[in-house]
Amino acid sequence: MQPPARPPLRGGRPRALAAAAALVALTPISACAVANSDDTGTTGGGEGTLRIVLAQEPPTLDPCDASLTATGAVVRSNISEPLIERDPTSGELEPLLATEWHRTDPTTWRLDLRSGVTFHDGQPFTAEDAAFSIDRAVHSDVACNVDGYVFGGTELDVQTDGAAALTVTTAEPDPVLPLRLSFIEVVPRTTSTDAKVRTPVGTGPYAIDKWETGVSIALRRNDSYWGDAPAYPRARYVWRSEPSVRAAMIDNGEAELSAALNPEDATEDNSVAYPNNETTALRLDGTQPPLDDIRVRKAIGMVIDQGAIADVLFAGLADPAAQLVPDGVVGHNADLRAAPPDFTAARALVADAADDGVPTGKRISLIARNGQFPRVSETAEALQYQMARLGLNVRIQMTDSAAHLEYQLRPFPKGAGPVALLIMHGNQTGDGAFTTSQYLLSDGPQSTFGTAALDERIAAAGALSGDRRQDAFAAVFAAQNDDVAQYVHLAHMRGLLGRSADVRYEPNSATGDELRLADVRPAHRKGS
Amino acid sequence: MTVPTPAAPPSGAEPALEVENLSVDLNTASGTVRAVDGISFAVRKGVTLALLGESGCGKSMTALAVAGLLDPVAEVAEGAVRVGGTDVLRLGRAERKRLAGPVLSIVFQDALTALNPVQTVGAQLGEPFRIHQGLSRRKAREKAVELMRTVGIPEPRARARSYPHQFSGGMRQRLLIAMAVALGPDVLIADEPTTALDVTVQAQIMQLLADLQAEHDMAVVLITHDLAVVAERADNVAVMYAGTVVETGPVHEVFAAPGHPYTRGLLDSVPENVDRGQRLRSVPGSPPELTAIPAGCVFQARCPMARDRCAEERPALTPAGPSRAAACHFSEELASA
Amino acid sequence: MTATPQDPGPTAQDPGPAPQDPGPAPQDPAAAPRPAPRPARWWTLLGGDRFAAAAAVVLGLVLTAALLGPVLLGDAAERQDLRASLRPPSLDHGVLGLLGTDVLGRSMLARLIDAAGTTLSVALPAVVCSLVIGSAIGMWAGYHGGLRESAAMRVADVILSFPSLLLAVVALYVFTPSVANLVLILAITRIPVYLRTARAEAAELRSRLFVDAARTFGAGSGATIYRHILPITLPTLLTVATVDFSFVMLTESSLSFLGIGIQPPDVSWGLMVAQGRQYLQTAWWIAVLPGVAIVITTVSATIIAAWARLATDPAQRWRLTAPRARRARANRGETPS
Amino acid sequence: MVTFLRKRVVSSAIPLLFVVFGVFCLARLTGDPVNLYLPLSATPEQRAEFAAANGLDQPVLVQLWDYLGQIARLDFGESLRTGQSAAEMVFAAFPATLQLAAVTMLIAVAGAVLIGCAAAYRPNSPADRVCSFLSMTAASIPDFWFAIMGVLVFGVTLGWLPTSGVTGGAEVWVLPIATLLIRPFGVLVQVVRGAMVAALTAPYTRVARSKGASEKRVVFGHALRNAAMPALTVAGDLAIGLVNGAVVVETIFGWPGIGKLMIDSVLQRDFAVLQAAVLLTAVTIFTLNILIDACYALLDARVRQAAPA
Repeated sequence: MQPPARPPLRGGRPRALAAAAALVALTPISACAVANSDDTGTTGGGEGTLRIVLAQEPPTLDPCDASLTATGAVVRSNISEPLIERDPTSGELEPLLATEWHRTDPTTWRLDLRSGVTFHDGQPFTAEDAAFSIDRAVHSDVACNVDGYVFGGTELDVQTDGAAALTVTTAEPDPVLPLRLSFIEVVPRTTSTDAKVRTPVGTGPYAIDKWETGVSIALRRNDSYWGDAPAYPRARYVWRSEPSVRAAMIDNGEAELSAALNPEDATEDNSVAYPNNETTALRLDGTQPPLDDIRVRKAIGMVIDQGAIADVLFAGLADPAAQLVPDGVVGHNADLRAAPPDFTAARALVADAADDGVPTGKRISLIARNGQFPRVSETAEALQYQMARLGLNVRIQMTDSAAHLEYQLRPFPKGAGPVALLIMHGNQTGDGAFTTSQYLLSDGPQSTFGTAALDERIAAAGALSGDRRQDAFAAVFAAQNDDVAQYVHLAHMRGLLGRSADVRYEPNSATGDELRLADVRPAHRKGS
Repeated sequence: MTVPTPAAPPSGAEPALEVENLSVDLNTASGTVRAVDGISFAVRKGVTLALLGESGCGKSMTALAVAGLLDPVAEVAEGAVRVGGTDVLRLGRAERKRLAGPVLSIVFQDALTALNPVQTVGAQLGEPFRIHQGLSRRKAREKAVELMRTVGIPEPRARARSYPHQFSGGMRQRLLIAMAVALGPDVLIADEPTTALDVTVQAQIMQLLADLQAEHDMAVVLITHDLAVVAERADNVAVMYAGTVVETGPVHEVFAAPGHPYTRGLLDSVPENVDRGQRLRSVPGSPPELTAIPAGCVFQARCPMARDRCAEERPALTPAGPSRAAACHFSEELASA
Repeated sequence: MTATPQDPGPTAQDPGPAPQDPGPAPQDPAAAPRPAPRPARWWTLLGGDRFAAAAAVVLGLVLTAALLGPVLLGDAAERQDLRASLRPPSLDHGVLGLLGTDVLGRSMLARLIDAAGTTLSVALPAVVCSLVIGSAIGMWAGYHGGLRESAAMRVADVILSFPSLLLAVVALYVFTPSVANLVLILAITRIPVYLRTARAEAAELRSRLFVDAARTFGAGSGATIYRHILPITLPTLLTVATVDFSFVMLTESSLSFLGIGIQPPDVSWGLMVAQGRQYLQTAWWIAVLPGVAIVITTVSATIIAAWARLATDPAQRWRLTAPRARRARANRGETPS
Repeated sequence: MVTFLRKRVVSSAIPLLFVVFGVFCLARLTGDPVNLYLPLSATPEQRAEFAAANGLDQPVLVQLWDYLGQIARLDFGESLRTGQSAAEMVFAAFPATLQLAAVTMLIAVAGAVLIGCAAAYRPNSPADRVCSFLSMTAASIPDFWFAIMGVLVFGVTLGWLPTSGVTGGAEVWVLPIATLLIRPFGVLVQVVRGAMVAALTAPYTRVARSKGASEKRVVFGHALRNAAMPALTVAGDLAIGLVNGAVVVETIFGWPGIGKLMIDSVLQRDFAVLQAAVLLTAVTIFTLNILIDACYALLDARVRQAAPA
């Protein structure tokens, strides 16, 4: 992710040489100290340190990449903060670094900013910083992940209005601009616009103390924080990709909080379940026979036993789904419920299609990603087995993220044949527009096909607000099930947060993306 | 055929090596079998005794039993091995090791595998001095060079730094002999010392052994299957068959008038003992499996003279004259034939 | 005078108990002129070694399962029943429920049998391919030496330097994932092992006399390698191959752990262990049973390989007899025939 | 010896180029990193821009040529994932793996020599049978299974050891090394045992005994040196496997080594890091091979005198 100016890190070569020399010199004698290890005691914590174990090391800590799961868990609301935040439970927007916002005309929003806030490096937070942060995320060369994620191609113009106010102008009217802005983390205007920063500065309750590559990230409390001081003076992140090891670390008192545990390892003492807003579904490629026949697609939907999959494979940590968004997201249709499987009817549909010359025996690739969610390969096997009972020829293909993305995103790979892609969609924004534009539009980036009728409904719904917006998107989801059937929904998932008995913390639907350390308190008996 | 006269040395009353009723058992998949069955012989200093027999008759196993080098699957079942009057079988391991080299030594066949391929010959030849005399590496090396000169290795100082594979077969056998006689043992067992060598080299090696025997006044047990070597180099002979000694005596007497049909058969198979134009005879058949040793005479299956008695009763090794003995019911009949 | 006809030739080996081995199998080749008294009865030897016999039975069962499993099982290994998820091993649910069920309610017993076939169809071809290719190149390189040897060795270095997981990712995500691709990768990554072993042995043999002799008689290099180098190198290579057999199974399992091994719905023991690891605390049988299957199969293969190596090597065969060491001693001459 | 080393170092240059070439091409076969690094909703223009910025739009041969030029200047590029210098990341991760592998091999070799010799001294005795059986079992246990069992038993149930991580004293080394050790140890015990059985029954051993050499001298002075050759070959292969394959251990225990870095960069299509990591391990493996061959020559005169390969 380099800017076009090619050599951005001009110290690379001498450092590499020095490292090589050091390596040669050290290897034989340093057999008792791992490189990068520090000496902060056996569990690496110490009194007053909150220890969190993630599933993987964050690739960067740049706040503009905070929509990456591992990065967000560390950065969001801990190191840097957005102007506005969305309450994950109520779905309402709450003030943070902006105290107030309103629409001054259809394309312009004005935000009043909080005063008396300083960055970790002592600089005061001003409107210039806020404008800079938006500009950096959307316009700079840093290739910010958040840019495409929430702004797509939206044109923005940001102006400061004194030190404590900001106006944002969009080319088209944008009713959910404040929601979009809630994804932008504020950084000081001195932050690089050429490259991502490794140790970002923010206004959050914690500041980065030390990032030992491959080993840990240590945070310390920001004592000049504008809000309530967090309970723990220090925090330390480590990462283990094996869920059982993460669970073992909670059990063994080596960590207080852990990302995603597996149901098998979870006990009441070491974990707590929470709805993580993720929904699993099977996306059927409606452009390829036999999946181009709606009877075949609907038959698949009828034969899949969502209830059993949710109960057995997801260990009850899921609810059968009938749409892509869970309750709490604008557009969720409470009337859509997963029906129990109906093998006979499904079989009849497929037979019908076969009679009409649909090549139902053609091989369908069922593609899933390793590590997508716990027991993903078992889930794929269950789906394959259930689809095979219909007489469909289904072959499982497990992939890694990169290969899965090839199938997930337009342009789709050529010559792949009919594909049933196991997807997991998490709508972090709380609004059905994000889901529908991605997954349901005929030319949506993650949609294989659609209908003109549905496209129109989606466009119309996007311009509405309030209850009408809710009803319109709910109708869109119902229409997908009745008229399009691109998706066979599996379940609304719940995550498992590893939590030791030493801390108090209630996860919410945003916990997977942002883990607010300031909300973590020691349990009544003081943590050891 | 010249036979050296067994010159009894002054201390001759006491044999240097005396083996009495030695039996060795082998543990096999199908049970324990007796590979060496109650054999006895004695050698005095300066005298060479040949243990003669086909391969598999137990002669090498006898040598290993005497030297205390049996593999774990074999064990001495009974008997005594007296070296200078002491029964070494009753000695502890450490005491026995103290004798190995200065008192009792052994030369193996196939010198290529008997020499350690990854050590210089100098180090290997010096080892006995380091073990038994506690010499330093350097002094042991000096001794090794001296030994190499004694056994006729040219340029010994330079070649002491060489490895076994850099020597010819004859030279390697010389090295092995040098190693065995390094500490001037009283008893030297030579196990087929010339088998792997060509004829001219064989003669040189045998001569070297004879010279060293004279020099150190050693008792030599020469294990061989080669009648010619026995005839030329040994004073006494013990003929072995299927784990037993079937005949003993001075070489010239035994060869002149064998007292056992097996000895007779062996001698008849040698070309020089056969008239021109006559077919070479060999002993028909093969020795019995050790698991299937018959109840009576061990040789009965191949014996031209076998009778009913042979199947029932095993002949004991009975004296026939002052220095001879044979294990045949009909040895007198054979001698008179 | 020359040696008697029955005597060992000049290349006779170790005079220890080996050639005198009275085991029921044919005697040592030194006694070759003798007609072999009995045909080779390897099963007797096998029966004599309880460990080897048990190992042979285990391997036989695994092979039978792999070959006949699909026929006998029908779709039992695929049949899912989410209501029967994670049943522990018990006698309550018929034969198929004997070893419990996995999370999808499939019979563990049926899956283990089904997986035996896949596991072997990955491990065996991978081992055989790498063995054949690696040994051929290695012996060729070692026999010729020089530039060809250097080139082959550097090729081996290059292969060794490639992370096998990169190859696995390429094969899985670029080409269609299949057992054949996995075999190919495992075979390629294991070639250097055989290449290096075969080269070392061939280079050593190259210098030995008999190869020189074969060469001067005008034999082509291929023929010489086949006739003179291969037979001597083979035992070592086969031993390496047996050790590799377990390595290949474990690598396949590790690749499954990283998500790049055998892909469901195909199932191998390695994949079962990898998938079952998450149930170690709640449903031990899912990961432990296939793990045990891997362990006992590879241990059996190793035992059989060690046994076969001894049994086919006359100089070593007597070792097979050791465990029966202290049997009741047979009396002299009374061992049943 | 010096000529030998010089020759070997020089003759390793071309194979190393092959490694670079091979990894470069194989890596690009695994697909395009662009999707991974841009948000799902990025526009085609954004994707094209990203590809151009990272040189991924060029034909592979052009990319390779550029890369070779970079390497010649000792510039290994930057990580797509972290933006750090690839060389820096690789050099930071490598010592952790090297230390782990070195300690493991030391223990494996020392332990295998002791146990292998003891087992071979009385072949087929009950003790030997037990040793052989345990070592064979050890060599066939899946490492990740062993690792997770170790974490559950020693970390959680007994609480004797930390479950994972690198911070702390000697105790953090126990489980990773035990996991890494189990297979090499099992294999080496068998190899040493086999070689020692052969060496202890070789005629030269009998000769050494006939000189009155003590059993210690026979075993360690005569037999072991002969048995060292096959053991060294296998130990070398195992060590190479460790340098190249500590992935599982590093993944489970969060050990910041090169194996983990490599699998991550494969899965993340982080080509610069992958290439640098493979190149560094290749150099290490080549060096290791040269050292092993040098050891052969030191151990055995026959090798020394034959023309070195």
